Amino acid sequence: MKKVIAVLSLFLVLFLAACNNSSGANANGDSDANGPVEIEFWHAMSGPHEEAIKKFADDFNSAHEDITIKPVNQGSYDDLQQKIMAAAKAGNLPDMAQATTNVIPEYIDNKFITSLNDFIEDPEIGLSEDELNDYIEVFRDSSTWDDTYYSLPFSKSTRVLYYNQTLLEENGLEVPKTWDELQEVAKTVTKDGVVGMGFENSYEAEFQGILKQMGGTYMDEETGEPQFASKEGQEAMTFIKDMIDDGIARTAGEDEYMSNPFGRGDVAMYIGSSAGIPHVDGAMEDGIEWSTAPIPTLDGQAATTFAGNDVVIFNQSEEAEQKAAWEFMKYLTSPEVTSEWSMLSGYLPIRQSALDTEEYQTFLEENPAYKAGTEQFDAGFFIARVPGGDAVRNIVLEEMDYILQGMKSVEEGLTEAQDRAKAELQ
Amino acid sequence: MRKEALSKGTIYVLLSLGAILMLLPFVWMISTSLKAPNEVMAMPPVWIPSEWQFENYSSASEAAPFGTYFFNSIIVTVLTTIGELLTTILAAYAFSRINFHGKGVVFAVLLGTMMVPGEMLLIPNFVTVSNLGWIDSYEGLVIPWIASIFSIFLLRQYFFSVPQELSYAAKVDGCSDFKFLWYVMVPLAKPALITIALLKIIGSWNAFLWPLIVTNSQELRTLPVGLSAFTTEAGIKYELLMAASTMVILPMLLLFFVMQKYVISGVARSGLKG
Amino acid sequence: MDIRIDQLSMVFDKTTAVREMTTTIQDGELVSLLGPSGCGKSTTLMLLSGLYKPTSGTIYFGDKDVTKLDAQKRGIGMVFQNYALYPHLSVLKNIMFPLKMQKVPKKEAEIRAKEMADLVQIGHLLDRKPGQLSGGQQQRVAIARALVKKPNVLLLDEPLSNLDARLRLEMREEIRRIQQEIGITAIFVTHDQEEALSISDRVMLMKDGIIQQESAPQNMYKKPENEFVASFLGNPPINLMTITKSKVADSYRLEDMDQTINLPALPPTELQTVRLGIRAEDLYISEDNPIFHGKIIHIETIGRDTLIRMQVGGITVRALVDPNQQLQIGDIHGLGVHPESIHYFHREHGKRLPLQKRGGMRHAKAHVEEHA
Amino acid sequence: MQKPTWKSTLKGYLYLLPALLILIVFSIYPIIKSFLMSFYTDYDFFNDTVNAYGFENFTKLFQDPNFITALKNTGIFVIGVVPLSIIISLAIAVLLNSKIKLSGFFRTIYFLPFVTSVVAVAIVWSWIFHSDYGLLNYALGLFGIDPINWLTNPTYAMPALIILSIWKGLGFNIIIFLAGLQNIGNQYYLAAKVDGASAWYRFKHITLPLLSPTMFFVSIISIINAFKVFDEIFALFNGRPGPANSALTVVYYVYQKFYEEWEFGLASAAAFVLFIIIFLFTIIQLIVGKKFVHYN
Repeated sequence: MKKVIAVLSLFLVLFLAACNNSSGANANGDSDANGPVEIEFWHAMSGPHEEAIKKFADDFNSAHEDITIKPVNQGSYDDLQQKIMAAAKAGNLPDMAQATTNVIPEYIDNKFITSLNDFIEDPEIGLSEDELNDYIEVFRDSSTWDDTYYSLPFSKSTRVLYYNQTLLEENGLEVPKTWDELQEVAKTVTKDGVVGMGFENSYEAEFQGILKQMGGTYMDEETGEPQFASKEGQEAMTFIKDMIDDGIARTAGEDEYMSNPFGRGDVAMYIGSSAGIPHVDGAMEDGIEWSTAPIPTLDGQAATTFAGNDVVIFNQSEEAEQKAAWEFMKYLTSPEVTSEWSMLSGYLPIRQSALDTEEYQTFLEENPAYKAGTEQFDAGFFIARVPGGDAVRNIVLEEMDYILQGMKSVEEGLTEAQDRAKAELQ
Repeated sequence: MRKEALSKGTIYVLLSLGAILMLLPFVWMISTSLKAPNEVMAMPPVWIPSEWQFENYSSASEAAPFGTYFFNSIIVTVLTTIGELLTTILAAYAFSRINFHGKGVVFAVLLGTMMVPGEMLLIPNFVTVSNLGWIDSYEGLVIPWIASIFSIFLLRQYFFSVPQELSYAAKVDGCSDFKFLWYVMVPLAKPALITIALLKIIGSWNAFLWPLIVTNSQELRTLPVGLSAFTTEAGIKYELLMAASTMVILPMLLLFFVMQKYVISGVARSGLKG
Repeated sequence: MDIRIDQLSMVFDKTTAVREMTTTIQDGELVSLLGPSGCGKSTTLMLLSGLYKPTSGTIYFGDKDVTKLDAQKRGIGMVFQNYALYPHLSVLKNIMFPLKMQKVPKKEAEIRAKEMADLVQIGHLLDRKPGQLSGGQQQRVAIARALVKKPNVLLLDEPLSNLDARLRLEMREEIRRIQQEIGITAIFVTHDQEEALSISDRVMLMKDGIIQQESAPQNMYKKPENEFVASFLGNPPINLMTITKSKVADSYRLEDMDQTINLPALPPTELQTVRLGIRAEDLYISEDNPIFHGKIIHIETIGRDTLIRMQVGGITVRALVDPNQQLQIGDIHGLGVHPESIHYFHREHGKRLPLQKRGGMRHAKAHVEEHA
Repeated sequence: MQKPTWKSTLKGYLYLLPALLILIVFSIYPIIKSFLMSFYTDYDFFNDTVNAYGFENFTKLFQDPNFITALKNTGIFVIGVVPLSIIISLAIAVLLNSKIKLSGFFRTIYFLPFVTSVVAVAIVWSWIFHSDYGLLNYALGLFGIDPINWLTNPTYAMPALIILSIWKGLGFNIIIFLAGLQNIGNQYYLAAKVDGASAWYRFKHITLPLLSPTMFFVSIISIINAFKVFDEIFALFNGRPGPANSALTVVYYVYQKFYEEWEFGLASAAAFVLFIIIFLFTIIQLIVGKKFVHYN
């Protein structure tokens, strides 16, 4: 017994000593002088998306002997953001990470991500003018702050309407194209434990889309001032709330993601991210036909938010590592990879040339579910990127929750949210 | 003899009903973990799966690296437990057998800190661990937890019950202080040490908030943290989620069944002493 | 090995437990440290063992100054009052423990431990745990453990006080036997005079941290060097009284009494008042030549003796008398004593005083006065 | 024992060193630091520099409706969990103490949840609470009760949390009560029986008064633990403080401010308020506990 304890305690000491070395290496990707540069890449992709990222990393690694990419799943986007903040403080940031565009201003402020301009303009490893312009403009814009690139677009999605084709056909219904039609369809199919329409738990994207279709503004593009408590905002919110109160719509609730009840056939339609397609595919029970359609319009007005993530490089890494990370970044956003990524994940291709390839077009023909997302480029919009944008999102979600639960009126809740958001952004 | 208020039979019925309610979640968890997807959501509920799907466990392990989580939980639990035992033994010996200046003050200060809720220490400790560069490392998971005032207090009481003459005898027999501690006190305090170790193992295995905030990478997650992240990763597949929960819960249940005497006496003692 | 103690003092917080003690213990001797509780005998033993470090003074083991040496380096064996056996170890392991600490190879240690176990006659109990043994058996294990490493000195701290009367007797003979068989220097702490007197080569009687007398047991009983020694030893306790010179030459009277007493041996003449001590067993009923008369107030038979208590003036005197004598409560008798059984002590410092031989055998008659 | 010398002092601290080092760095220093941090009004976490101190965190805290909600919810939780848990566990402890066979077996079962991971059992319960497919709603359905949205309706989120917490903590209380019951000498019951007291009378006039120190202790411990609830919420509502903040407690608030919003000063201030509340209960325990001592 005592010998065991003695050995174990020795083990404890040695182990901690060993960890001391390895944890440093583990976090920063420090590499031996002669070994390959190890690049840690943090992301928030799970399931089929994570599989795709692993595949890209493997492909890249076998093509680059001197670089090893190590993708690390950090859970949800919120988790990822928290982990990056913690790691930034502890000085063990990864080399690169996925990041939502509304947290990047904070990274810039705290100076821990690298400006990409030097890499882009580098004659050897940079991007040519044509290449750069091949990145779809709206995404390119969302990656620049004061004309400086701090990120490149990577996983960009838009909202699409998922529908249970089998159910609609049984009821002799068409896929709704307007919100009025959607309400009608939802009313008709809501019976026998099925709810017509579904919203994700974080449905502020839908609120923003409807608000925009109604001609309102969520946040002033120039000043970043929140304006969603307007009359239009209240109407948009009331519209969603009424559907839920009437019982023809529900939120994902404890199912976390709409893909779960939709997959079981408990919900006939729902609006979600185009990147949810592979998840829905996985959750779908046998015998249910389904597909996607563009977001319904209001008075002929189409609008949907672009969401999703860019990739950034952290400046705590050594130069060689940053360079290697840049190589992988280029690879991830190359036309070939982005089109494959799109086909595997439901995210949008971020290069014009990728959209135009015959292979991709054929894919869309064969997999119509993936089509709706790409059809909405013109209707897509980004909301203003401001420091604190993430906090504002949480405030809005919180107040919308109060409204939905009937604890506050629509007007109260939105006004409160707007006031709090303003205070947050000051 | 007077008639009792409740007959033995009634007592058994009441206790059994309660016991069923206590056990039900575990039974339901294991039952769900072995079901095929179509039976998971069946209404009325299916209690015994028509076909036992043991592969749910391997599927869960594929969906998230539960093997790694498991390994981390074991490493962290073993290291914190050994660490705490070592620091506790040494400190309890000093407090019970060595006379030194400032002993009373040091002991009083330590006892005083027991009143402070651990939640209050969370933020400064997080900052300290970050400053030490221990975020996302075994050090960060282990080192803050390898000393416990409560354990020192418990063991010190136990050490006091060892007669002073025994230490004299040992010295005459050729023991240094340290050898006496190691060869005599520690074996004698085995019941107390086992209790301390068990409470630590349970606490360490189930710890959540601290591992949640100090780990970044999947490689360093412990089981509870991995489990809580599992829902976001795989959507909700209840059969897999329950399989994963079973993997987290089962080791402690087994340990408890084997060592329950020590666990319960330890809890009772911790309770009575306050 | 002989032990020399020089000017040894031990001061605890406020009390002085040992006061400038100087003595020598011969090689192979068994010395008892005797005294009432709190007299410093246990502290002395602790100082000898090295478990306590003295405030001042020096201890030599042979020629070596061991004063500053820790217990584990002094080469001593020690037996404790509560045996202090390791409860988690078997008897064999207990005995082997000191050898293990000396890093004696396991095989050899086992052989030596078994030999020692045989010596103390517990060879058949080796696999038991101390908790399964009787007190006497535990005592034997403790002795074996103390002796197994062949110490130079054996220290025994009240080793018999936790045993019942019969076992005590048996064990004290046993300890003596073993000590003599090995020929080890042994120091034995006890508060039991009978034990000390029966077992030791020499007794050191202590009080208040000071050795009152050190001598062979019989000598100490027969010739106590001071009043304390006289009063401490002996059961029933010695009769002590204060006597004062009376106006008549060479005659004394009990203090506060006008009655002169008839002493067969006198104290030094220059002292006006002295303390007189006579053991109960040295008194006998004597109507011819009594020192004083008294009235029997109590008679009690202890085994083969009869103990009587007599009222003599204002004091009570105990005497062990011939049980064949017909005595009754209320009788008045004279008590006699042989001159060599009389002890005189100085009234202030209690030191023994020499007897002064009387010229001739002139015994004055004592007059008893009932109401002194 | 001999007086301390410089040598024994050195030795003492040497033995104490490992524990003391850890405790100073991770228990004592943070207490002070946490107190100081609650006055950081402008703190740069990345460089660990403080630009301004002040009381604003506390004024901000009590103006934040979420903190008020957190305080309120914590209070509701405490009131919901503690009395119920004590009544149930006392009843079970008394039954277990009634000299039946299998008492050890039952005790083991009631204690099981205590040794299991809060996160894991909370996830299991979230499955039981599922509004459409959960076991609980199914069972209620058998009695003709409509399904309840336990986890998505703010009215029921707190009851769900309370049910889970009582289930989880029952075993601990039972063990303590059993220990307390076994300390009551049998002579009281015998005497009462001789006097012809009924079982209920004996419970009321012997068990309850003699158990009162234990009851008091269990109450305080339960209250303190209830104030610290976090893991259950995180796991039950999947990383959110319940629908519409209905399960936002003080510790959850601290977590949000600290780890989600990086407001260290505000989070520390909230933690400090929590400390004060818990400290008050500890003091009550110490004072009243002393009074109770002569009971036994």
